[in-house]
Amino acid sequence: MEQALEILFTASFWVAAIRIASPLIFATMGELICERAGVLNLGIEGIMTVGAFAGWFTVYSGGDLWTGVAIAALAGAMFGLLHATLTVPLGLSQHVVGIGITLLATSLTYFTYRLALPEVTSPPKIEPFQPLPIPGLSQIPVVGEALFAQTPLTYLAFATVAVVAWVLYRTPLGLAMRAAGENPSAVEAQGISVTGIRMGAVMAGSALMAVGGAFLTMSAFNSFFFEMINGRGWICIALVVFGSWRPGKALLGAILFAAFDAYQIRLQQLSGGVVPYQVFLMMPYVLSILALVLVARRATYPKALMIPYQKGER
Amino acid sequence: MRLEPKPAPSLAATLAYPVAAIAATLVVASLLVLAAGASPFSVFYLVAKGAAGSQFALLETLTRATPLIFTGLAVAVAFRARLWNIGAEAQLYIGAVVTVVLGTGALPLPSGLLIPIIIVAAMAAGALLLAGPAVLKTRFGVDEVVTTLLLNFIVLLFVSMLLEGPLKDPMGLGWPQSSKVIAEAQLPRIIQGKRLHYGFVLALVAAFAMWVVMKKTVLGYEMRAVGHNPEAARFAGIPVNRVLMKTALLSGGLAALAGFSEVAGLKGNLTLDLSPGFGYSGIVVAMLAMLNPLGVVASAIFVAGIFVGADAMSRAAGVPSYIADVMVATALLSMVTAILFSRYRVRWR
Amino acid sequence: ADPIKVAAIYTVPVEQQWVSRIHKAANAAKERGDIEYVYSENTSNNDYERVMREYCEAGHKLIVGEVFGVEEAARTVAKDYPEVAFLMGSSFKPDAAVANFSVFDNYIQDASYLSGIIAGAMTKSKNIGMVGGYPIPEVNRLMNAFMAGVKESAPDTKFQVAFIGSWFDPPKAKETAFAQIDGGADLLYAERFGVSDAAKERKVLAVGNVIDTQKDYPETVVASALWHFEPTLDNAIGAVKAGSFKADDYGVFSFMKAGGCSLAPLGTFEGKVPAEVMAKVAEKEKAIKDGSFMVEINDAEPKSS
Amino acid sequence: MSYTSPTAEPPVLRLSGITKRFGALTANDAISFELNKGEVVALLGENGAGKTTLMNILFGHYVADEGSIEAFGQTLPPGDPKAALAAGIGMVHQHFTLADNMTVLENIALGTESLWRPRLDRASARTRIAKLAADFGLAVNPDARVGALSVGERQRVEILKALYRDARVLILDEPTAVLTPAETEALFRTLKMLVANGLSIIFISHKLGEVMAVSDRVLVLRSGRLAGERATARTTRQELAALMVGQEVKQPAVAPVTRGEALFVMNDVSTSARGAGAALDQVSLTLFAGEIVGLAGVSGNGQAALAGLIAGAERPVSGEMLIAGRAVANWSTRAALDHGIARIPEDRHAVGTIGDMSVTENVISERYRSARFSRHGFLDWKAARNFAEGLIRDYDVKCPSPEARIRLLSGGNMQKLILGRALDPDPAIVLANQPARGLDVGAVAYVHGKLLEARARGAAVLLISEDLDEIMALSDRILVISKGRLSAPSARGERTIGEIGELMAGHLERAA
Ligand SMILES: Nc1ncnc2c1ncn2[C@@H]1O[C@H](COP(=O)(O)OP(=O)(O)OP(=O)(O)O)[C@@H](O)[C@H]1O
Ligand SMILES: Nc1ncnc2c1ncn2[C@@H]1O[C@H](COP(=O)(O)OP(=O)(O)OP(=O)(O)O)[C@@H](O)[C@H]1O
Ligand SMILES: [Mg+2]
Ligand SMILES: [Mg+2]
Repeated sequence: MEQALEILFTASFWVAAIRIASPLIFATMGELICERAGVLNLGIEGIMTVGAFAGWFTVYSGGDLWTGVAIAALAGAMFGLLHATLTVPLGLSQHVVGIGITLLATSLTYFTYRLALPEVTSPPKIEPFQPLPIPGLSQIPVVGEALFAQTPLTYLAFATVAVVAWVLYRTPLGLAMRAAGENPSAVEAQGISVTGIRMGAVMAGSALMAVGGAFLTMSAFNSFFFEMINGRGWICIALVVFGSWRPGKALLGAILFAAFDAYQIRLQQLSGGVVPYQVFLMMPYVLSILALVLVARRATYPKALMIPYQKGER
Repeated sequence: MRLEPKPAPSLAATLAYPVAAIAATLVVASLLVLAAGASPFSVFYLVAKGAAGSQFALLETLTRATPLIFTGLAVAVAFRARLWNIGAEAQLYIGAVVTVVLGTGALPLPSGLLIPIIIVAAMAAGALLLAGPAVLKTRFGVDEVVTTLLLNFIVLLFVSMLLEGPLKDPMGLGWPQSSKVIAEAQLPRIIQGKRLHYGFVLALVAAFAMWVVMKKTVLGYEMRAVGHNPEAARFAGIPVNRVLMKTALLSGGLAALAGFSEVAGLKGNLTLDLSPGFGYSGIVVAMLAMLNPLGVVASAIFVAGIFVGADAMSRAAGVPSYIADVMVATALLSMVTAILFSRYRVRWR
Repeated sequence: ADPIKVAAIYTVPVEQQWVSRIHKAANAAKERGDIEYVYSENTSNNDYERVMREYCEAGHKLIVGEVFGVEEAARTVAKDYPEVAFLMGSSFKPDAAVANFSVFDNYIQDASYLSGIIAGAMTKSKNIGMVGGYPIPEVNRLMNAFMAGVKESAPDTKFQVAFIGSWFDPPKAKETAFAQIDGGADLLYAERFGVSDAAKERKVLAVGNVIDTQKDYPETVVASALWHFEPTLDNAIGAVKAGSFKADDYGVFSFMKAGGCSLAPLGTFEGKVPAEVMAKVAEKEKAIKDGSFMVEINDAEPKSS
Repeated sequence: MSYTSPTAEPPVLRLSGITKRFGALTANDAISFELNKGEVVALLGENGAGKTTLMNILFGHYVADEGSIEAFGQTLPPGDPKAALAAGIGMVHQHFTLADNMTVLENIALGTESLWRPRLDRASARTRIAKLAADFGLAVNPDARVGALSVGERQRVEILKALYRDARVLILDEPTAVLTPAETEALFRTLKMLVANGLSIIFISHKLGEVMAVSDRVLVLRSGRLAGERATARTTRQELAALMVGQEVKQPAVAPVTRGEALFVMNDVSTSARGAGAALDQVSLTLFAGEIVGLAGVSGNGQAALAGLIAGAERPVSGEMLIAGRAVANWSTRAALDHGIARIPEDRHAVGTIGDMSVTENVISERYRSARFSRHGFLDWKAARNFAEGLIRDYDVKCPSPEARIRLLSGGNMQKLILGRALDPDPAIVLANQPARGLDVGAVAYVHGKLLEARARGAAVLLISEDLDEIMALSDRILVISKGRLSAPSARGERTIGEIGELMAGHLERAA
């Protein structure tokens, strides 16, 4: 029993939690931006797949790591553009388009992968991002190791949260985005194009999702596998709700979820095989639902979420 | 840019747009085939042949459409009341679990009794599974998109646990699969030796029944009212929470039927890969049908046909089989766009 | 003679270790000109029967694949196409009633056992981590043989066993492996992609499985139990050519005796494994090959100790 | 002050031949007019005459099919609110365009700075808002969440939005429909100050008294066409009404009716506090057959709670409610209906109707379970359609067909349907919450006539309204609600408007 508690005080546990959280943070911020502007983006799982492949393949083909990240973001933005074109000016169902994009992005990625690498039996590897301890800070016990001895992409993830929060709450653009998610006619009446804001948000959000995917192939691991996103995108949708559509809370949610995950892995080793391993794998999901029940009452969701806006509609 | 409803869409336009959507899909597929270094010219022929070019192909399409009809109905019913059930996948698996629990010999009854019992029990289990998120929504305000989505993971892990534990087939040599259901619990095949089974007929019956419910009954009316404006519905004396609850039960039950039909009609037993995402595809099928239960049948057959045809085409043309899903996705997106354009006109100012 | 038309149907992409060995053997046979080879990957069990029939209709003479989960449907197809030969990965035994349907499986417990002997000698903490996808017989069997081998050279070794519930989530496998290293393991049994990477990063050792990854992890992978599908496939091709294909259990062609599995060359670890351990390995290998020693086939789910 | 006489300068706005069609309907038909500097022009017209449509075209929300607009001599590009704003046109929409979950400041500042600036300058925005608020008597707290504001405050925010952008032309679409008399007064004071500062104003209203009071000129729309133009000083209410409807509007006469038994009794009822409005605090009220009771009060003083309670949407936490002498149990909207209470809700869009469902589906929404419309769980669509057609005929509702989505109907026609739905089963008790809000003079007279008919039939009617004229005209007894408490009743004609105003301001004891 005390062993189970001790885990919580080890640095390696927190290092793992932050590492597991990093891709979720990117994608959660991406989804949050979309939803804040009023668009539910169910394409997230597919867009992460695209990002994972595009980033990795860029580096595999000789590009450097940051170029890979940029290409991943670009690829994500392109699928975001498709999503936005269909859901914003055309106002098609966000559910259908989202799931369609996930299917399209995933299968197109696999198809491309197979064309690009027809004869591999073991996926090729790249030289991924390496941990970059920040001098001084990384020496702080537990916290330093967890937060300041990660790869540059993890730092970027945290920086993303700060930037998203700043943009949303401190800039005119963020104001317009939030308003587009609350009451698009208020945005229109102030002379801003709702279509422009929403499309921009979906593209930017999708770019972030793709970087989240790229984290898996370029930082957490070093090669691309089919199905490797493995539901992480769907988790991010839950994290946005859990975070009440706020960047800070969503970050907390991502870390919490990742901590559950890191914890269940470690508990699994302690259980001596008595408890079925599935019980541990379920833990993060079950706890997420419980956490949602606790926060749901207070959450104020964007009022215009999932409601397409048509100018001149009665 | 804005959209303006067309006063009365002509029949020609109504037909032209879907045709254009299919053409667009074929163009995309041809480009991909070309990229793969194969000849794109016979793509259309190969897809059509694979989907409906023979009795075998046609029956395969209908076989694959069967679970999609059930999950499509489940989603259509739920979405009508704006209950965003993204968890048809989980409900499908629960239906399958109940089918093997009751159908593997626990109840030694004749077919005529056993199958109805299993159907009712499977539907009840699926219904209960969605009742959870529905209660969380109505009583605690928890977003059901998220709870139903998360339940998909939980249920799949739960099924995995059962298949490696109590439901594991003792004759399965350790493979995580359930025993086979007894003959009395199996749905017969419609044509001997072919895969199409009476689950398909059940799906048609369910679709018709749902059409009646939505169009003709008090419940259908209540569901639409709650979906369009819950506040006004509550004010008019419609028991909103109760309607949402009934909707959840109906929707969960329908999705569970997909699991029952796959096990009892097609597979015979339960494995962890019973469904290649039928629950998620159900959303697509339902929306393509604009939530109309009869339309669900057509759109399920359409989606299944594209997949089966494209899959066969990939083998015949010698290109990676992932093209099948690309085509389904392209067909879906271009079809919803086409439907839009057949009803609205784009004005550029 | 004309090359035989062979079609393979895999339920996972060809990168998956298990399938990659079949794919490799088929490609080799194709290179030799023995066969024409096409395949469908990532075919869900739902579509499996349809794809089998499509290939049969298309005139393929030998169908290779894996029918775990669709055993009965696959045999029905075989009955419908008696002139086509089926060589399928299966947990079941061949059935004389379906004379054109043979089975195989990755019975490489011999090699796993030998790799275990080396592992037992190389772990200093006497604590070994094992990360698997799902506890299916094909996985359990090798883990159990490996554990038996470890006990041979280090009887009091502790095992940490974890399953990640996915075939394709290397980041997750890697995290799990990290957790096991945190838990004291200094040697990992790499059933999944990702495990060796964790070992490499933390500078502990790993033992490979099914495929040889020594080149990718020269400092990390001590030994690997390799599966060679060539004997299985080549025998089947021969039988089809000779017209003598019948319901057989090709599982034995994965045994060490038949050349179906082997211990990978130690590579960079040549000379780093104590000589007396290697002597023991050689001795066991000989005993296995001459039939005087049988590695136990145990398909039960391995548990942490 | 640079006030100049209205005609001395070129017009600030010129609309030429504006035509707008929605399908077969021509909402605006070749409308042309000019607006001069420092002028208040009132736009009058029946519900659905096309007033809002015209203003939406002017502001760039809609694109006209024909015609053009010039502002300060420059032609406005069609369909571009940004250009309209830049040209100095500000608009206060009939349905407010505010984001409820954001603050006043955020709503005002939205879109006023370049989107690409790295920082929103809140401090200077706050200073500017404070100054504008002080200059024009538009007090609001810039950090308040808009959702928590009263309707009057929201309107001030809307006006501030326009002034913040230096609007030279202000369009107000039915600004007074939802205001209390005091708030209306304040608005008019503000408008005077604006005009004095050289702004031009287009003012839409159904209330002829207001039009006469504030405007310099009146434009009347009828069925999308400009039916007349008058200088306010040289016209009369009667003439305007006739121009609007095409005939004279007769206010229904209030015939004497003898009051019957007590149908609905509340004894010391309190409710729990919810939302913005006050809760009821030990309220006692009796409604008698054959009587209209008028409830006056400044909005937010408990009207919503009282209406919710009677409608069944809310439950009492203490006290008792008796209907026809019997205490009610399990109070709910359904129970209220079953007890014969007809409800005309305050918000016909959000609560009264289900916009995306058809007229037929809407008119049966309260009674679909009755034997008339359903049997064994199956709906009788034929009966429903007949019912809808009957209501459309009897209540003179203008709508394309019973199958049309009710969203497409004008406010007045929607209200008529709600009235028909509520009054058709001859209810014993009628709850009419702001029944004439936003309706044109003809429709108002119609609604009032129907309420009086119900009274004559022996129904007990509770009329909740912020329009004191309406209350004074119809009520047999008048009550005033303030901070969740009721004043003592006064009989018809017993108190003056001034006295009632006192009570509304919260001086219950003094006046009682
Ligand atoms: N977007 C639209 N689509 C279809 N019809 C519309 C649309 N907007 C307005 N209409 C119709 O145009 C006509 C004029 O409507 P408008 O809103 O301009 O009337 P109004 O004069 O402002 O009425 P009210 O006094 O009730 O506000 C109505 O019949 C209305 O139903
Ligand atoms: N205005 C209200 N004040 C207090 N509680 C309310 C109010 N409205 C609804 N509730 C509570 O919320 C629950 C759900 O109300 P609603 O009428 O929508 O559901 P229902 O399905 O009709 O349930 P029921 O059968 O209990 O009436 C009710 O059971 C009631 O306890
Ligand atoms: Mg109720
Ligand atoms: Mg209007």
